[in-house]
Amino acid sequence: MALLEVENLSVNYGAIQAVRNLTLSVQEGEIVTLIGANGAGKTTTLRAVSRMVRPREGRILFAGRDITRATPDEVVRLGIAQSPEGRQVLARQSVQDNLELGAYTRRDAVEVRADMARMYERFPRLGERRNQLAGTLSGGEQQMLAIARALMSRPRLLLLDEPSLGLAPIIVREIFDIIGELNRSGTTILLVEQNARLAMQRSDRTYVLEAGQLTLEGDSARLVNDERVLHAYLGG
Amino acid sequence: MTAVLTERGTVLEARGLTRRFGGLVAVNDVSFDVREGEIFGLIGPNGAGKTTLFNLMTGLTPPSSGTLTYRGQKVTGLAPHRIAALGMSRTFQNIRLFRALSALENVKIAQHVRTHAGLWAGVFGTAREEERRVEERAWALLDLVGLADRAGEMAANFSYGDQRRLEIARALATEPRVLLLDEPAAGMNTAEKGQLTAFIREVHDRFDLTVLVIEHHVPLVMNLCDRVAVLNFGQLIAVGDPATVQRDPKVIEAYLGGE
Amino acid sequence: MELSQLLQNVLNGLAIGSVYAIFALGYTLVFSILGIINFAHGAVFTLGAYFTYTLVVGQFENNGILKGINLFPNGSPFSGNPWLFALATLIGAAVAGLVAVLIERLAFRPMRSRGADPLLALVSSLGVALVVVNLIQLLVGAEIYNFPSDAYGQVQPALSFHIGDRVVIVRTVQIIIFAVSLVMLAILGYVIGRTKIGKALRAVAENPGTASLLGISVDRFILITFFLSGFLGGLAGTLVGTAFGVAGPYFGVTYGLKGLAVIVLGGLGSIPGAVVGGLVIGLAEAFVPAQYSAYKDAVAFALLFVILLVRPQGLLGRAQIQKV
Amino acid sequence: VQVPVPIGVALAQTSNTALLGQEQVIGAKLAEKHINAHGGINGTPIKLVFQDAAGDENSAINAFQNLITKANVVAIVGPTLSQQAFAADPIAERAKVPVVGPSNTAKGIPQIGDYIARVSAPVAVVAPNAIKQALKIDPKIKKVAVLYAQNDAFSTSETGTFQDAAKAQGLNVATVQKFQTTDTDFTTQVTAVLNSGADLVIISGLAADGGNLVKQLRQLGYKGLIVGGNGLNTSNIFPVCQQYCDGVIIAQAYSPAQPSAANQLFVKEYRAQYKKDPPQFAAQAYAGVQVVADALRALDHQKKLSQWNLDDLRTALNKQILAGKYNTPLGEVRFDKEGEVLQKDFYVAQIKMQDAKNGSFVYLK
Amino acid sequence: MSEFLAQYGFLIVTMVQAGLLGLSLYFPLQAGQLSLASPGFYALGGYVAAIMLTSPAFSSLRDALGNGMFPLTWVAAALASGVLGVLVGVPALRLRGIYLALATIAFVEILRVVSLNLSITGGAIGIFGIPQAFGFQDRWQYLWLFGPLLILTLLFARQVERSRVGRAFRAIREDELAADAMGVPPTRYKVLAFVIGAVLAGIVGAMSAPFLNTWNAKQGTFDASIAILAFVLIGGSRNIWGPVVGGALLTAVPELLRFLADWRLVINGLVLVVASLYLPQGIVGALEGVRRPPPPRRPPSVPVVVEAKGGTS
Ligand SMILES: Nc1ncnc2c1ncn2[C@@H]1O[C@H](COP(=O)(O)OP(=O)(O)OP(=O)(O)O)[C@@H](O)[C@H]1O
Ligand SMILES: Nc1ncnc2c1ncn2[C@@H]1O[C@H](COP(=O)(O)OP(=O)(O)OP(=O)(O)O)[C@@H](O)[C@H]1O
Ligand SMILES: CC(C)C[C@H](N)C(=O)O
Ligand SMILES: [Mg+2]
Ligand SMILES: [Mg+2]
Repeated sequence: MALLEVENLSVNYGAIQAVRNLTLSVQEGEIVTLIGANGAGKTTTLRAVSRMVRPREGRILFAGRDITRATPDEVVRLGIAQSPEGRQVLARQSVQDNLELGAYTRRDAVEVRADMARMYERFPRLGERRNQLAGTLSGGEQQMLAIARALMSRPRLLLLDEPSLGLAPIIVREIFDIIGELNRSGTTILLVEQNARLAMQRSDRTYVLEAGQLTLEGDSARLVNDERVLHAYLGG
Repeated sequence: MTAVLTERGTVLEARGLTRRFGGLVAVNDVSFDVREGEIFGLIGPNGAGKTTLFNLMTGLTPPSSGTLTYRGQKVTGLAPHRIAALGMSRTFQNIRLFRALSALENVKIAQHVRTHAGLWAGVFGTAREEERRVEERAWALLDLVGLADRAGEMAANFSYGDQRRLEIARALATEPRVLLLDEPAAGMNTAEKGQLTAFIREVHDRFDLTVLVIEHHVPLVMNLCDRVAVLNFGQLIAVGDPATVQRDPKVIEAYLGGE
Repeated sequence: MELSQLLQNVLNGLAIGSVYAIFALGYTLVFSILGIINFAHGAVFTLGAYFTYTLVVGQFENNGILKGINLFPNGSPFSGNPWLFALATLIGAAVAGLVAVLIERLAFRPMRSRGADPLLALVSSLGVALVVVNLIQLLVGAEIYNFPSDAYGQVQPALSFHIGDRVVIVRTVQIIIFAVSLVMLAILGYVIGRTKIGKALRAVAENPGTASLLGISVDRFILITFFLSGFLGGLAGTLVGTAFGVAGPYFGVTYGLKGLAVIVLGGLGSIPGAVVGGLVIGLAEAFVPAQYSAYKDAVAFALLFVILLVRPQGLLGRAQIQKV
Repeated sequence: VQVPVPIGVALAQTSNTALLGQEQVIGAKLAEKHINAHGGINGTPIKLVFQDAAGDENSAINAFQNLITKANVVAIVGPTLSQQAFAADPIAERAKVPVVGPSNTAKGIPQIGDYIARVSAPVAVVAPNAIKQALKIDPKIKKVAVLYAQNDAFSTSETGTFQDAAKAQGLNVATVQKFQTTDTDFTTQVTAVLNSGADLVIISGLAADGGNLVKQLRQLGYKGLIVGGNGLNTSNIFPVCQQYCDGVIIAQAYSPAQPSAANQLFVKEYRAQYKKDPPQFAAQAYAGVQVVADALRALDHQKKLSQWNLDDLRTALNKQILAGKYNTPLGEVRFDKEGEVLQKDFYVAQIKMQDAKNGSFVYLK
Repeated sequence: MSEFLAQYGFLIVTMVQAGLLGLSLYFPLQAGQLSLASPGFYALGGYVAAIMLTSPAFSSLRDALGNGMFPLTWVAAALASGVLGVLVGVPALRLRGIYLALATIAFVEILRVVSLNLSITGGAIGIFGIPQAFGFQDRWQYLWLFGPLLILTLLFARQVERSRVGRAFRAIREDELAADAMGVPPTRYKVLAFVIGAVLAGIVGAMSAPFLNTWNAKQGTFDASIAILAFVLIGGSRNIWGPVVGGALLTAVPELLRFLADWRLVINGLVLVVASLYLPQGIVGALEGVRRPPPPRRPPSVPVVVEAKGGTS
C-alpha cells in the first residue's frame, strides 16, 4: 500500500493556482523525487502534505488515513517531518534547542539524546556550534540544522525541500549519503531537488512538475535519460 | 579581454579585514584585490565567512579591524547606503526583497541613490521627468530578468528562484560598478544555473561591471569567474584562476572533497 | 541620604514595584508567546478581584443589575479564615483564567487564522476591555468594593522598625504581594526556562508556523498561555484589591500603561524582565525627591526613554539578532 | 414646548468618573420622581433626558449638543467635572440654553457665561470650614501636611484654598505632597508626612485615591486628624479605607440633617431605596433638577408651558433661574447675577465607622 | 440641513479631526515606524494656540492681527511640533516596533506631566475661555478649518506616496536593512516621516483648542494614543483613506449608539472586536480587496535599453 497518496490536489494562493489536479503516490520504503522549474509548485505540494497550506481540492492520504483536514502538528505526530524551503530554523533558539524541538513529539528521552549525538557526529559543524543561536549560523549551517532537525523526529515519511541548497559540495554528498542510509533503515523519502541529476541517481522514482501540473513520471533511472528531462532540468 | 583587464586598475582593496563574533573569528585577516571588470568568485565551506565578508564590504557589519578601499576611497565605516551610492550593490543569501511590494516597486526603490526628487518635488509633482525615467528603467530591468509580465505581483509571491532574479534586478537598479552576488544560483536547477551564468556574464559585459560572486555550484564558478578566492575558517587559503584553485589540495580537502 | 531614608525609599519602591510586577507577569506572558499587547489583561485582572469578592462576600451594592442579590444568606463559606480566603482567591483566579481563554477563543483566534496584523489584536483586546469593564459596571455598579479587612487573618497591617530614632515602615499586604510575585516568577521561570513545555512555548512565540511544523500544537499552547495569563492576572487582581480596594470597573485597566512600561523596560517577552521592570520603575518613582513628586510619572517614563535608548531591547530582553 | 417637559441631564454614566456620576444620576432621578409625583409643573410632568457625558470633554460636548438640538431640552443639569464644564458650557451658552452645574466646584464656572449657573458651592467657600472644625477639636495643631491629586482640576484648585485657609489660621504648612488620582500606593507621600511631623493632614483628591491615602496614613502609623476635601465626600470611600476612615473630617455643602422639609423628604425617599443617607453629590444633583423645575413652575404661571416657544422659554427660564429662590435639600438656595450659588448652610461632618463596612457622616456643630 | 449641522456639527468636525490625527500617525507608519506620539504633538499644538489666544502677553499681537492670529497659531504650532519632532525623533527612531511605540508613549506622558505642572499651561485645570476662531458661533463652522486641512493633507499624502520619498518610506517599512543596502538612508526618512506626522498633529491641536473651548493635560494621553492607533488599524493602515475612514467611524460609533443608553460602550467594544476580526486589513483594505488594483501598465515610450552608468564617487 502506498504510504502517501495525493489525489487530484489543487492549491491556490488567492487567484494564483500553484498546483492543479496533482496525483502522486509514494510507496513505503521508496525515495521519490519531485523536480520542476522555479515556480512549478514543488514547495506548494510539500506544504500541502505537511498541511501548511490548505488544498482547494483533492485528498491526501497518509498510511491509508485521510489527512486532508488534519492540523500540521497532527501530521507530524503521525510520522511526517519536513525540512522546509527557507530552512525556518528557530532563530532565537540555540542549535541544541532546535534539535530538541525537532524531537518534540517523541517520548523516548534517552534515544533522543543518542540521536542528537549522532547528528553532531554527522554534522560536526553543528556540534561545534550547539550553543550558538540558530539565527546567527551561516546559510549552509542553517540548512544542515533544518535537515538534522527534521531527522530528529524519526519520521516514517521525510519531506525534503531542496536539501542541498546552499551547501558546499562536500556536505551535499554527505546529505545524500544520509538520505540513502535513512532509506535503507526504513524511512520513506519525498525529495524536492534542483540538483536533479544527483537526486534522480539516488531515488527510485521521479515526478516532473510544470506550472503546477504533472507532466512526467516514472522510474528515475529511466527518466534521467529522457530527452525532455535532460533538456529542461539537467542542462543537457 | 584579459589584456583589457590588466590595463585597468584595482577597484577593491581589502586589507586585513577581520570580524569577530564573541570568541569566533568569522573573517580572519583577509586581504585581496579585485580588479576592475573582473568576475571574482568566492568559495569555501559552509560557515567559512563568505557572507560575512560581503557584509563587511557593504557596510552591513562593521569590521573588527581592517579596511576596504574602493577606488582609492576607504569605505569601511561608511553606512550601507553611502556605499551603495558609491557604486557597490549586492544581493542577499537569505533573500531580502521588499516582500509586500510589487516587483516593479522593488526595482524602482533601488534607484533611490541615482535620483534626487525631495519631499516638495514629490508633493508638487515637479520631478515628472525623473519619475518617467525611473519607471522606464524599472521595466527595462524587469525585462532583463524576465519578470516584466509579473511586474505588479508582490515579491513574496514569487517562487524562490524568481525571487533571486528579482534581487539581481534590484541590485542593478542602483547602477552599481561593483555587483556582489551571494549564492545567486541557489534554488535553481542545472539548466537554470546555466542560463544564470550566461545572464551574469551578459550583465557584466553590458554594464561594464565588476562582479563578486559567492557560489557553491562549482561548475558555475569555474565557468564564470576570472579569478577565485577560497575562504576556510575565515581565512583566505587560495586566490587564483579557477583551474589552479580547483587543483589546490587545500581547496580539495576543505571544500570540494575527494572524488 | 540617611540610611533610614534610603532603606525606606527602597522598601517603598519595592512595594510599588511589586504591584506593577504582579500585574505585568500575565501581561508579558501573552506578549512573549503571541507578540501581542493584550489590553484586556487589565480587565481580566479586575475580574479576578470581583470573582473573589463574589465568593467571599456575595453581596452587591446599590447600582447595577445584580443589586440586592445575596448569594450567601447564611454567610459565605469562604469568609472568616485566611486559608479559605486564599482558596477563594485561587478559584477567582482560575475563573479569570477561563475568561481569558474565552477571550482568546472569541477575540484573538479568529484573527490569527485570518492572518491579520498582530497590531490589530491590540484593537480587538481594547474592545474586549471596553466590553468587560462596562459589563461590570452594568452588573455591579461603578462603586468601590472591598474585601473583608481581615482577609489575611490577624496580621499587623504594617511592620515597622527603627534605625536610630527614625522609623522605617512597610505594609504587610505589600510584603505578601512581593512574595507572591516572586513565587510566581520562580514557577513561571522554571516552567518556561527548564521544561519541554517551556521550550515548545518559546518555539510558538518565535514562529508559530515553524512550531507546528515540528509537531507542536500551537492552538493548545496558546490556550494554555491565556489561561496562565488570566490566572496570574486574576490572582494579582485579588491581591492588589485587598491592598487598595477594588476601585470600580476600571480598577485594573488603569494599570495598563504602567504595565506596558514595565514589560517593555524589563524586555518584552522576558518573564523575569516583568518583575525586574516593575521593581525598577517602582524604585525610580520612590527615589523621586518629595518636592518633585509631581513629576513622578514623568521621571518613570523619562527613565524608560533613556534606558531604551541605551538598551533598545529592554533590561533583560534579548537583542534582536540580525544575521544577513 | 414638548410635554412632558424635557430637562437634560449630562452626567458621567460611564468611564472612571461614573463612580461619582452614578450618585448624581440617582439624585436626579429621585428629583424627577418626586416632582412628577407632586404634580409636576402645575400638572405638566417633566421628563429627564439622560445623555452620558462620561469623563472627557468630547463626550460632554456631544451630550450637550444632543440635548440641545435633538432632545430639545429646556435646560441642562451637568456635566460632572469642571474640566468638562469649561468645554461644554460654552456650547449651551451660545445656544442660549440654561445650564445648572450640579458638582462643578472649580473657580470660573459661572463666569463662562450668562446661561451658566451652579448649585455646587465653590471650594473657596466650603473648604475652610473643615480646618476651623479640626482646630476646634484639637487646638494644639501646629503643622499641617497638605496632599492633593495633581492631575485633577478641582483637587488642585481646592488645595489652594486649603493651604490659604491653613495659613490664615496660623498653621505651618510642613509639607505639600502631590499624587495622581490613578495612584494606589502612597507610601512615599505617607513617609514624607510622617517625617514632617505634621499633626493635621489635609487631602484633596477623589474617592478611591483619597480613601487609600487615608488608609495608608493610618496603617503606617499616622495618628493625627485628617481633613478630606470634596472628592472624598461620598460613602464610596468606606469600602476603601474601611475602619481607618474613622474620624476623617469633611466639609459639606450638604447634610442629611438639614432640617428643611424639602431635605427631609429627599432623605426619606433616598433611605427607602438605598438604606443609607444620601451623599452630597446626589443631593446637589437633586437640587439642580429641582431648581430648573421650580423656575419652570414660575414661568408656567405666567404662560402655560405648552404655549411657549422653545427659544423664548430657554431665555426666560435662565432669567427665572437666576431670579428665583429655592427650597432644596441643600437648604435655601439663590444665585447671584453671574449664576454663582448662594447657600446658607455649610457643614462639617466626621466619618464614624461602625465596623469595617458600615459608616456614616456625623455632622459636627 | 442647518438643524442637522447644529446637531451633528460637533460630531462631524470631531470625525474629521480624528481622521487627521489618524493620518498624523499614518505617516510614520508608512515608513514602518509605530509611533504613538501624535497626542503629544496634538496637545503641544493646542497649548501653543491656547496660550497665544488667551495669554495677556500676546494681547497686543492679537489686537494687531485680529483674525490673522489664528493662522499664526497654526504656524507656531507647526513649528514647535516640528522642532520637538526632530529632537525626539532622532534618538527615538533608533528603536523598533513596540519599543518605539513605548518610547513615544513615554514622550506623550512626559509632556502630559510637564503640562500638568506648569503655570503657563494652567496646571490641571488647563486653559479655558479660548476665543472662537474667526468668531465662529457653531461647532460645524470649524469644518471650514478642518475640512480644507484634511483635503490638503490627503493630497499631500497621495503625492508623497507616489513619489521617490514615498517609495523610500515603504522600503524602510518593508526591510530597513535591505533599504539601507539599496541606498535609502533610513534615519533621514524615518525622521522625515515622524516630523510630518508631528507637524500635522500640532496643527490639528492648534485648530482644536478654540474648537473645544478649553485645553488641558487630558488632551494628550496614552488613551488617545491607543485610540488613534485604532483609527488607523480599523480604517486600514495601507491606504491614505484608512485613517480617515477609521477615525471618522470610530468617533461616530459611540455617538450613534447613544440610544442604547447603558449598553452603549459595551456595544462599542463589540464593534471594535468584530471589526478587528472581520476586517483584518481594515475597512479600506477590505474594500480594496474587492477591487483589485490593475496591474501596472508599461509606459508607452520607446523601450529603453538599460544603459550603463557609473556610480558617483
Ligand atoms: N504565498 C504565496 N502567495 C502567492 N503565490 C505564491 C505563494 N507561494 C508561492 N506562490 C506561487 O505559487 C507558484 C508555485 O510556487 P512554489 O513555491 O510551490 O514553486 P516551487 O516549485 O517550489 O519553486 P522554486 O523552485 O522556485 O522553489 C509560483 O507561481 C509562486 O509564485
Ligand atoms: N551574528 C553572528 N553571531 C555569531 N556568529 C556568527 C554571526 N554571523 C555569522 N556568524 C558565524 O560566522 C561564520 C561565518 O558565517 P558566514 O555566514 O559568513 O558563512 P558563509 O561562508 O557565508 O557560509 P555559507 O556558505 O553557509 O553561507 C559562521 O560560522 C557563522 O555561524
Ligand atoms: C464630582 C466632583 C468631584 C467634581 C468636582 N467637584 C469638579 O468640579 O470637577
Ligand atoms: Mg520551492
Ligand atoms: Mg553565506
